[in-house]
Amino acid sequence: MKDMMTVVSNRPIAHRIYELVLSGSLVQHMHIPGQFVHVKVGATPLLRRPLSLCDINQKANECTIIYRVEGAGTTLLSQKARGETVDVLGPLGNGFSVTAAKRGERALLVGGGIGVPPLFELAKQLSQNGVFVTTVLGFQTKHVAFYDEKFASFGEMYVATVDGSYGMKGFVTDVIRANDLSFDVLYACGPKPMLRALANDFPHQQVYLSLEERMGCGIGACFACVCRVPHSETAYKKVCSDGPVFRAGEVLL
Amino acid sequence: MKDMMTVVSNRPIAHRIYELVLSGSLVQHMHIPGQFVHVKVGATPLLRRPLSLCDINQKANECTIIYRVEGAGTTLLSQKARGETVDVLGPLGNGFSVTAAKRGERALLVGGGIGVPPLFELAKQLSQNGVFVTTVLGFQTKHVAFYDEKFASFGEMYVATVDGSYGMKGFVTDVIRANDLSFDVLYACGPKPMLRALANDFPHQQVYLSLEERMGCGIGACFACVCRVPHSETAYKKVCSDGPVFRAGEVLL
Amino acid sequence: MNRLAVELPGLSLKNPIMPASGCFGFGREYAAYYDLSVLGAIMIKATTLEARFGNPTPRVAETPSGMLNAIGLQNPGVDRVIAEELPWLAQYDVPIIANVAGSTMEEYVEVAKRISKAPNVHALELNISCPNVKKGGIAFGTVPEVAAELTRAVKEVSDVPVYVKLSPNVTNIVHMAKAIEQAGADGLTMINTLLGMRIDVKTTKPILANRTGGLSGPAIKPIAIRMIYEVSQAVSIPIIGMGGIETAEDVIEFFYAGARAVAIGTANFIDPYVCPNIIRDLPALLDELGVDHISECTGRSWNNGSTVHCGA
Amino acid sequence: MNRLAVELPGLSLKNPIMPASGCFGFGREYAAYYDLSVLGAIMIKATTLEARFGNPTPRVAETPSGMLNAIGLQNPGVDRVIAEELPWLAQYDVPIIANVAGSTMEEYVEVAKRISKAPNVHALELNISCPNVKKGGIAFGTVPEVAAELTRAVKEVSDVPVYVKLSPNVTNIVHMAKAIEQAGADGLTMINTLLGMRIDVKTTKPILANRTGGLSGPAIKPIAIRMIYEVSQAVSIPIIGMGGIETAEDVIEFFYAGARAVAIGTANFIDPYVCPNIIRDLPALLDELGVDHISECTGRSWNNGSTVHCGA
Ligand SMILES: Cc1cc2nc3c(=O)[nH]c(=O)nc-3n(C[C@H](O)[C@H](O)[C@H](O)COP(=O)(O)OP(=O)(O)OC[C@H]3O[C@@H](n4cnc5c(N)ncnc54)[C@H](O)[C@@H]3O)c2cc1C
Ligand SMILES: Cc1cc2nc3c(=O)[nH]c(=O)nc-3n(C[C@H](O)[C@H](O)[C@H](O)COP(=O)(O)OP(=O)(O)OC[C@H]3O[C@@H](n4cnc5c(N)ncnc54)[C@H](O)[C@@H]3O)c2cc1C
Ligand SMILES: Cc1cc2nc3c(=O)[nH]c(=O)nc-3n(C[C@H](O)[C@H](O)[C@H](O)COP(=O)(O)O)c2cc1C
Ligand SMILES: Cc1cc2nc3c(=O)[nH]c(=O)nc-3n(C[C@H](O)[C@H](O)[C@H](O)COP(=O)(O)O)c2cc1C
Ligand code: FES
Ligand code: FES
Repeated sequence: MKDMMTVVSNRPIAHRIYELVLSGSLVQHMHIPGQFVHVKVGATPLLRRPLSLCDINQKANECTIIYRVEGAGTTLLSQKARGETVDVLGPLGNGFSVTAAKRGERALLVGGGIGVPPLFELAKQLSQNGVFVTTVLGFQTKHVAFYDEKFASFGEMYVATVDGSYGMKGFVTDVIRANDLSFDVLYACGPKPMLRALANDFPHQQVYLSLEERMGCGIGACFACVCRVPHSETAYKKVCSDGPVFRAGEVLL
Repeated sequence: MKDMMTVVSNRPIAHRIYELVLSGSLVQHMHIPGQFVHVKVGATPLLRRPLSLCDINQKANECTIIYRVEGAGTTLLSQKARGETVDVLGPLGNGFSVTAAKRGERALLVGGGIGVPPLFELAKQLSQNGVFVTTVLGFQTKHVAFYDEKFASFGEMYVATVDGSYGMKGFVTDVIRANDLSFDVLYACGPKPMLRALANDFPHQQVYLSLEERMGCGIGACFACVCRVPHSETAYKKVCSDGPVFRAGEVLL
Repeated sequence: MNRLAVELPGLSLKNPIMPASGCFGFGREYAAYYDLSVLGAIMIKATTLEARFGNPTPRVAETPSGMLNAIGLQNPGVDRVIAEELPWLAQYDVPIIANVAGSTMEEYVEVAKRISKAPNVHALELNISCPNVKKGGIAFGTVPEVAAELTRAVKEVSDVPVYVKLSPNVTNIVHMAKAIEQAGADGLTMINTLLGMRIDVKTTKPILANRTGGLSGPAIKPIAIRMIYEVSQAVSIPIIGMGGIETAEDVIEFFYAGARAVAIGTANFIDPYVCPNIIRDLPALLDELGVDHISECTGRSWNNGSTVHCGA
Repeated sequence: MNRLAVELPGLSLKNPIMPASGCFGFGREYAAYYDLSVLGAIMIKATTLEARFGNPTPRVAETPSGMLNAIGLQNPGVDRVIAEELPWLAQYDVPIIANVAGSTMEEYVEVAKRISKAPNVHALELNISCPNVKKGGIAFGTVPEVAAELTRAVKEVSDVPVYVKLSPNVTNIVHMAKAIEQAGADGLTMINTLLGMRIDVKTTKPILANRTGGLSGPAIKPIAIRMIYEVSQAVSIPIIGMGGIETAEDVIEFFYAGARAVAIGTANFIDPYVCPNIIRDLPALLDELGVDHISECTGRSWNNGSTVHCGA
């Protein structure tokens, strides 16, 4: 599905991190945390930009996206004012399996940097289902941290920063070890080294990982975003349509 | 000179014709009717667009441009709202010789279609100098006509439309003939066939013609906009920097 | 009268709009967006003899008004395409043009032989931009004799007309086209991508894992138009044009240059509805231009003089 | 230490930024905007033996992220350039690279001989994209032997180092570059424009009076980067890179690909201050990248493996 959505608000919430609220009927099709939208920001740049759904509000017909200003596309996006429109294709991809964690079970949500946003809608839905949510957020430094308080409202919340300016100094895996965090299901989104470390640390548990890859179409047609599958020379999965969320072990990281 | 100018207003005044008022310190350098500005409308399209100065208001620090929505550049320009900025290079080129017409003399101003705008500032300055201004405006049809009343405030004003829907049916040259309009200096801007007809009809009088040509740089460096000069194989004038206004006979039309 | 219907060797098209090879997979993904039967034809993804995984990622990089890709011929191999993809596509009323690729002439021939027998494959498109592993990796499509030899060999085994897809990375596209025409090609498709590269200023590394890739999108449109203009006046076989088409106006520009049908690649990624939208927009545009039938547009800007340009 | 200073044959540049030939006239117009002495060098407009008027207008057309030009070598002829333009430029502390063009080898040689004696001309740039009227109009720059012969002939008469400007409209840019290096060129400049065309949908006519023209601007940047990347690893003479540069980041991308200096063409039309702005921005960018001297950037992304791409 493709539609023009209207900017409700678009504001910085941390250094170079923006929170964008969009409104439009497309929201009625958005249900699954970890899905993403493919956004055409303007006449230029040419390609769409994949951005995860961070919060879905069906009642208000609004969804929230959090993005970091990186290059041409996100810079332009950051200049969009209330009332302007953006061209949105989505929701796309296979998101997190919310039902993998049952009522009364413990879910550990691990987000690194700009991988944090999709975990928010996930935390919301898990909480609603009576799952106990613990969150570990990793950032480079304090002034790029965001949504920590929002996650704290769902349960325990830990922060790690690389420079120690906020929370524990180190990586999310250090936090998990130091606090001996255990879980029934682990959900993670963030840089590949983080995902690899988590998959290695918990080889026998249910682990869901959300991947990133440069995309062309975003819908499975161009084969830009493939990743390899274990034990095969030619088998593959597409991050855009088979993912972005995979079970650990399902694809090679 | 190059500067960001701010949109004061931008509104349709006839079918696909917009009146854009810009404000900025660049206005202090704008003096001569027939000069143009070279406008970069946004990140795309790549090239600047040449647009004539239509009205210069030094006191208010504002200038007016009238443009017809043609292609990508002018379409984008038409979407600019109050408060937005456009990147303006200018004023450029050599405009109309206002002093060619002396106090008490008669100037005939002939504009065709989107060639009308630069005549407005010219009419204003001539009037201020005590020159009697007669205007002949030619349009395709009634609903693309504009600024007719404004010109009428300076003196006699005639309109010709190709389909006869407004004013006399025919061309500006028909109006001039029918009304036996005479003048000391003729100033014209419009499509080449119109300019050619005027140059032919008044070979022995002072005639100033403003030309159009596709431009690269707009400042004389790229040689995109040259026109030939009589009696030479290699001599040339550049529309952007030697013109856009030339004496009839100075260049080959 | 269908103002958009076009007849080409092997192809009775209800309209001249088709997705370009590699930009539409085997159609499954776009079928979720619209009924594929509205399309004039579908050029399916390049098929090789064996399944291939293709290149490591990143496989795409953005450029001003364009993109680079280095997918690397990922495909399930000809037999699975015949067994799984083509039968699935057969539910739609749309002719298939099968894009054939390989690393050796033998591979092309074998793929062509097999895939040309599939009932809904109405034509082949030879992707000769591939490097010839037996000739030091020089692309088949850059040496006229090699391209001609390949064309002849494929023609011999193909049950359907053969279109050859020209690479723009050549000094003289007209020489290539003529050699291929003389070798018996039924038509040409052009242009494939231009070789390009981007480097990440932060990492100092090329953005594509493969380093170089193929440039497509609006950026290459003027090059495609120029080449089609030149080739269409030098050969008498039909041309399916492509390279940066986004709108119905672009389609007409390609027809004026000499194309008889067009394919749309990169634009599908930007708007999955681009093909049906163009098909929808064309009749009104023909009205505006005062043209009864789109075929009348082919070659309207032809001119017999030759052009000369000096980069200055 | 001047972090931007670069040494090239014949050229001691205070910085590696220079306007590209044909995009800066003979400097007069831009001198109204800034002091030309800030520039590393100036590549002046192509000069032929006799004065030329060039092509009819329209001479430019816009394309997605690019433009086509068909100026047609308009210039006042070498003697007037020497008598009027070069002495005027001598008031600035900036070395001049004279762009030499012609329709025959003899013309190139004669222009080179004369203009290389001008005191502020520190190097020549041979514009070999011009059609050779004695060889059926085939451009000098598309046949390695012809380009090499021309290079040798010009080297023989030139008082200053000779850079040869490569045309990108060739199948194998590395072959061209090597042939020209072997013929004794002191350096290469690349790339010239790609041949392109646009057609006006309303009129059915090509927009350029000359029909085809040269494509420049950001659209061609990925092609320039790819070619410089390939050539710089195959030859040992220095390369001045160009093609779509707009920002300091673009400059670094060209250096990483293998350029030792760069020229800026089309971007001057969009922002007359682009060259001084880039010169201003470079030091901060070098800081960000942790680079002391810009020369260290040359070839940072080189990799010995050869690349292969299949348009798919
Ligand atoms: C499934 C998915 C979900 C994502 N969700 C978010 C999110 O919620 N918030 C957020 O800030 N970022 C997210 N990203 C990353 C985001 O897509 C990029 O930061 C963004 O595309 C950069 O665009 P740009 O124009 O600013 O940068 P540029 O560097 O100018 O982009 C150039 C090209 O590279 C691509 N690109 C650059 N970085 C990335 C990247 N990390 N991943 C994929 N493509 C990239 C762009 O899409 C574009 O095609 C997500 C990526 C994926 C694949
Ligand atoms: C000195 C001068 C003064 C002008 N003054 C005015 C004015 O006051 N009001 C007005 O409406 N128009 C004026 N024009 C014409 C105006 O520049 C074009 O209509 C405009 O550039 C079209 O841009 P576009 O992107 O809408 O059209 P497109 O067709 O998309 O433009 C594509 C390219 O062609 C060029 N182009 C297209 N038409 C023309 C044209 N007629 N003249 C020059 N270049 C053209 C554009 O600049 C651009 O580079 C003037 C032109 C010149 C040369
Ligand atoms: C991601 C991608 C994959 C492609 N794969 C193929 C392919 O498999 N076979 C082929 O002949 N061309 C392939 N092409 C080239 C296109 O079919 C087309 O010729 C080219 O992209 C120009 O058209 P466009 O500018 O509309 O994309 C591919 C292009 C892209 C962008
Ligand atoms: C209007 C124009 C005129 C040009 N004239 C010349 C020329 O006289 N000689 C030459 O070697 N190159 C000429 N070029 C090519 C440029 O020098 C440069 O190689 C090319 O435009 C690519 O750089 P760019 O993308 O930065 O413009 C010209 C380019 C343009 C746009
Ligand atoms: S982005 Fe095209 S297949 Fe995933
Ligand atoms: S537009 Fe460049 S010289 Fe006139």
